[in-house]
Amino acid sequence: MVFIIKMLNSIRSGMNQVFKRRMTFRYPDQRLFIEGDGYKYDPKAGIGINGYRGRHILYLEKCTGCSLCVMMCQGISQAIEMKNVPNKQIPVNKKSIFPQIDYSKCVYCGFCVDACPFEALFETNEYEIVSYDRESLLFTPEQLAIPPKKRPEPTVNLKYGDSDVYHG
Amino acid sequence: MSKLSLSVGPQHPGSGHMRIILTLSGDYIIEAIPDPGYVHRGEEKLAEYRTYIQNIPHLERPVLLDATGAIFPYILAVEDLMNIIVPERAQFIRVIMAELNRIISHLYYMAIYGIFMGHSTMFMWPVGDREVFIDLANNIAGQRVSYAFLVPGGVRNDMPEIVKERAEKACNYFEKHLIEYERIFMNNPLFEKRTKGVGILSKQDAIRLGVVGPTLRASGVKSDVRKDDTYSVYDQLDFEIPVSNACDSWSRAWIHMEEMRQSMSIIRQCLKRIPAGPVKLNLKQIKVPPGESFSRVEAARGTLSYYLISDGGKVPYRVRIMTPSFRNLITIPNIMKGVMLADMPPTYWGIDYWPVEADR
Amino acid sequence: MSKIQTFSSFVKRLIIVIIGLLITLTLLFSLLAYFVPSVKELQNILLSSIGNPSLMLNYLDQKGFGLNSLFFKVAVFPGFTWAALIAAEIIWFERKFLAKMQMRVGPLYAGKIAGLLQPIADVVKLVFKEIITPSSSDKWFFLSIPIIITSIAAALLAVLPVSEGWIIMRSDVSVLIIFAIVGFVPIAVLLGGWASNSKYPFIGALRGLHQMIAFEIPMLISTLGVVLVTGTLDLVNIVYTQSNVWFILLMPIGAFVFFSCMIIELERIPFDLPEAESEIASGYLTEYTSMAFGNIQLAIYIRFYAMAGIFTTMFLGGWYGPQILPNGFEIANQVIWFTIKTLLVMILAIVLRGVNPRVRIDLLLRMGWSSLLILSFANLFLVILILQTELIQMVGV
Amino acid sequence: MLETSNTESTLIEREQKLAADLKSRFDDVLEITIKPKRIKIKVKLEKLLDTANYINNNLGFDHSTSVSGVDYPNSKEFEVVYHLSTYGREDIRDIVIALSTRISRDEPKTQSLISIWPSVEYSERETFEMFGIIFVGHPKLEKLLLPEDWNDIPPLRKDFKPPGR
Repeated sequence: MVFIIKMLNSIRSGMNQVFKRRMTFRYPDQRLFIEGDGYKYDPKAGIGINGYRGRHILYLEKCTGCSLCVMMCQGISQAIEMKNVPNKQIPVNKKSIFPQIDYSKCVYCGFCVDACPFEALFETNEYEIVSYDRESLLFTPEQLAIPPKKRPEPTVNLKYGDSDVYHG
Repeated sequence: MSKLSLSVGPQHPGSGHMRIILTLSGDYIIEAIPDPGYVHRGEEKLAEYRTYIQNIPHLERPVLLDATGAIFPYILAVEDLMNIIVPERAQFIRVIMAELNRIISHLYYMAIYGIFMGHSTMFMWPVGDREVFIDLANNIAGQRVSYAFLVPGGVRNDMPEIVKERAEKACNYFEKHLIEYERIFMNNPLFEKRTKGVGILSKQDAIRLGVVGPTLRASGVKSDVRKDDTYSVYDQLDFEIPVSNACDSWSRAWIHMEEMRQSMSIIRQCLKRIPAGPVKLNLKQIKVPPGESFSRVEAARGTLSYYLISDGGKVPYRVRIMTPSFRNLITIPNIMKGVMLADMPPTYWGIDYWPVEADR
Repeated sequence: MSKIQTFSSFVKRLIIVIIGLLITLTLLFSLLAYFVPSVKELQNILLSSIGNPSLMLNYLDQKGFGLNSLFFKVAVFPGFTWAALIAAEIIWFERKFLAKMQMRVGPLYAGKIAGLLQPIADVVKLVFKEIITPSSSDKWFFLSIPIIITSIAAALLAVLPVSEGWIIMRSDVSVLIIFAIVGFVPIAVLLGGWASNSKYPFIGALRGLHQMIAFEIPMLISTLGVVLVTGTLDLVNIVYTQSNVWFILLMPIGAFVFFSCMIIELERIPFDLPEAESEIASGYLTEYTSMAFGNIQLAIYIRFYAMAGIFTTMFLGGWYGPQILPNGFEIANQVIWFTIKTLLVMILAIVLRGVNPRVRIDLLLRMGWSSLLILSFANLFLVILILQTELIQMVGV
Repeated sequence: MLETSNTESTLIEREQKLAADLKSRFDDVLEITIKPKRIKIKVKLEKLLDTANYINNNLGFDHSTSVSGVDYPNSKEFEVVYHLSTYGREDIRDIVIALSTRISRDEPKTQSLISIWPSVEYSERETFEMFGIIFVGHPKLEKLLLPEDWNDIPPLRKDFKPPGR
C-alpha cells in the first residue's frame, strides 16, 4: 500500500511539472541578458568592479606598453603577447607596443585586468567568441580596442515565478 | 562458479574518467580495483612554477564544480602565512560563494545519481536548477563556473545589491522544488528498494579509512570541518550537520539533499548579516614569508586540505593538495565488494567520486 | 550546388531529386508504352485515374493489390506502415512529453510544427551512417538479428483487430499466437548479444533472457481470466463480448498484471535491464550502429504499439466507443477509438518512464515470480467466482 | 566575545597538553612546533613507527588526512609528512598533528604506516610514485596516477623540470 501511495506521489510530482513553464531558452534565437558592461578594476583602491568577465577591451591611448599583463599571464595561460603597432603614435607609449590576446588560450580569469595600473585593459560582457579557425581567435590590439557589439534582441533573463523558474 | 573480469571505464557511461576493474562471480562483484590517473595534470608540480596569484585560476580547475571550495583552503593557507586578517564583508561573501558552490556541486551529484539510476527526469531537474545558482554566482563573481574570485586579502569585487533579492527568490523557489525531488526520486519506491542497504560502509570502517564529506556523515559520524575546525565566519552562523546512521547509498543521497537545505539557510543568514565595508585589503604585492601552513575546509565533497610550504620566494616551495575524492577513493574496493553489478553505479556515485578532482 | 546545412534544405534537395526522377521515369514510361501493350494499359489507367481515382482502385483490385487485398493489409493498413507511423509519432510524443516533464523543449526544428518530423530525420540520419560489425563477431548472425527482431515485432500486428473486419489474419487461437511470437524475442536478444562477442552485450542478453522468461507466466495467467470469461481464444470475439462492459472493470487486477508484464516485456525504463546504459554500456545494443540499431529501435516501438493494442483489445473494449463521426463512417470511428485507447495506454507507460528509476534484476525476478504471479492467480480466482455466482449476466457480458 | 576568547585559551591548553604529552613520552623528539590548531612533530626515522603508534593508540588520532613528500635537494633529504586528525575524539577534532621525518635522498626508504592508519594507502602510493620514496611494508606499491610507461625520474622531485618551464 505504501508502495502504491509513494508511486502515485512521484507520478503526481512528474505530472505537476508538465504544467509549469520551461527552463530552457532557445539560444541562437534568444540570448542571455548579462547585467553591466563587464569587469573593471580600480588600481588605486585595489578592488575590482563587479561585472561579467568576457572578452577584453583595450584603451589604446592609455596603454603604456609596460607588459605587466603579459607577465601576469605568463603563468596562467600565456595568452597575451606584446605586439608592435607602427602606425599608432601615443605619447605615453614610445615603443608603440600593445598586448594582443589569443582567445584559444585565454581562461578569462581577469588577472591581467587586475595587473594593469593604468586602467587600459578591461573586460566586456561579450562571450560569443567563436570561429572556424584558430587564427581568427588571435585578437590584435586594434581588434581589442573595438567596443563589443550590442547583443541582438531579444535577450532573456532568469525569472522566478510562483513555483517555477523560466527565461523571459 | 567461473569468474568474469570486467573493465568499467574509462569509456563507459557509468564510470567517468577512471577505470574500475571488476571481478564478477555470477552477478556479484567479488573484487573492485580502482585505477585512477586518466586526467592527472600534475597541478602540484606546476604550482611550484607559478606565483601565488597565478596559481588561483589553475588550482580551481580540478574541482570546477566547486571552484570556491577548491581554492578556499589555498587562500586560507596563504593568508595564514602572510598573517593578515580579511575584512568581514569579504569573509561573508566568501561563505556565500562557498555555499552556492556546494549547492551547485550537490545538484550535479543528484543529476548524475539520477541518470545512473536510469531516471532521466532526475537528471534534467537538477541540471536545470543548477542554472539558478550559477546565475547567482555569475552575478556575484562575474563568471559562471570558474570564478577565480577569492584572492589573498579578500575577494576580487564587491557583491551587487541585486543579489540579495534574487537569492531570496531563488531559495524560495528551490526549497519548494526540493520537496518535489523527494517525491519523485528520494521517496520513489523503486529507488528506495534499489539503494537502501546497498554499499554499506560501517561507522568503524568510515573512521578507519579516513573517509570525508557526505560519505562520512552518511556513516553516522557527525563531523564537518565547518563546525570542528571552524574557519571564516562559520562560527557566527547557525546551521545543522545532517547525519544518518543507515550507512548506505540512499542515505548518502539524502545527506546531499539536506546539505542543500542547510546551505540555503546559511546563504540567507549571510545575506541578512553581511556588514558594509571594504571587501579587499589593498595589498600591493603578495609577499609570503617562509614557513608552512596546513589548512582545510569543508568543500562540497568533503574535507579539502592544502599543505603549503613557502621559502619566501615568489612561488610556493611545495603545494600539497588533498582532495576529498582522492581520500574517498579507498572506499571503492571496500564498499563494492559483494554488491551486484547493477548496484555498481549507485555505489560508485554514492561516494561522490569526481575523477578530475582525485587525479589533480 | 549549395551546402546542405539544415534539415529543411536537405528535404528540399530530396524533393527535387524525387521530382526529377519522377519526370525522367514518366518520359521513359510513355516511350515504353508505345511498344509494350500491358504498359500501355497501365498508362491508360494512370491517366484516367487522375480524373476518377476509383478506376485506379478497381485496377489494383483486379491485380490483387487493392484495399481489400491481403497485401494492402499487411503492408499498409493495419499492417506495417500504419504501425511504423504510429511508432514514429509515439517516439516524437515520448520525447516531447518527457521534455515537458523535464523543464526543457525537446525536438523543435525538424518539421515546422514542434519538431514533428524529428523521428523521420533520425531515420534519415541513421540510414546514411556506416554499419560497423565488430571484427570478432559472428557477422551473419550479428546482422540478421535486427531483421529477425523487426519481423517478430511485425508478426504481432497480424492478429491485432483494429476495427470490424480490419484484421490481417483472423484466427481461432490468436491469443496463443501472441504468446508464441512474444516467446521468440528473448531468443533473438540472446543471439544478438552472443553474436556481438563482447562482454557487455552478453550480460545484457542474459538479463533479457531472465527477465522475459519470468514474465511470460503471470502474463499468460492474467490473460486466462479474459479467456475464461469469453470462452474463446479469438481476439475478435473477445472484443465482441466487451460491447457492454470493458474487462478492466471486471478484472482490474488482471489488467494491472498484464500492463506491468507488458512494460517488462517491452524493456521500457523501469525495467530496461537488458540495455541499462549506466551499468552495462547499452546491453545487447552496444555494438549495433546505423540502421541495424535503428531497426531494433523501430522494432521495440512497433512491439510497444502492438502490445498496447493487445491490452486495448483484451481489457479496454477494443474498437468500441461512442459514435463521433457521422453515419457511414463506422469503420473510421472504430479505428479512431482503437487508436485513442492504444495511445492512452502508451502514454501511461511513458509517464511511468518519466518518474521511475531502473529496478535491479533480483527485485524484478522476485516481483515477477512472487507478487505478480500471486496477483494473477488471485485474478483468476475472482474470475471463477464471478462466473460461478452468475454475476456475469448482471453486468451483461 | 568572552566565549571565543575562552575557547581560544582552552585550545592553547589542549595543544600544550598534547605537545607536553608527546615530549615527555619521546624525549628525543627533534622538534615540536605549535601554531593554533596545528602541531608539528619531527622525529627520527627509527622513532617514526613508535610515535605513530602512540599517537594512534593513546592520543586517539584515528586517521591520516594526507601524506606529503617534500624534496630538499640542498640538504639531500626528503621529508615525509603525515597529517593526522581524529573523528573519534570530539574534543580535539580541530587539531591536526603533522608527523614528519627526514630521510636520505640517496636511499629513500621509510616505514609504511598502513598497519596503523589504513587511510594512508593511496596517499603513500602517490608519494611513492611522485618522489620515489619506498614505503616498506606497503602491500601494493605500484603506479597510481602516472602512466604505466613513465620512465623519467619521479616528477615531484625538484630536479625534474616539466617541459616548457
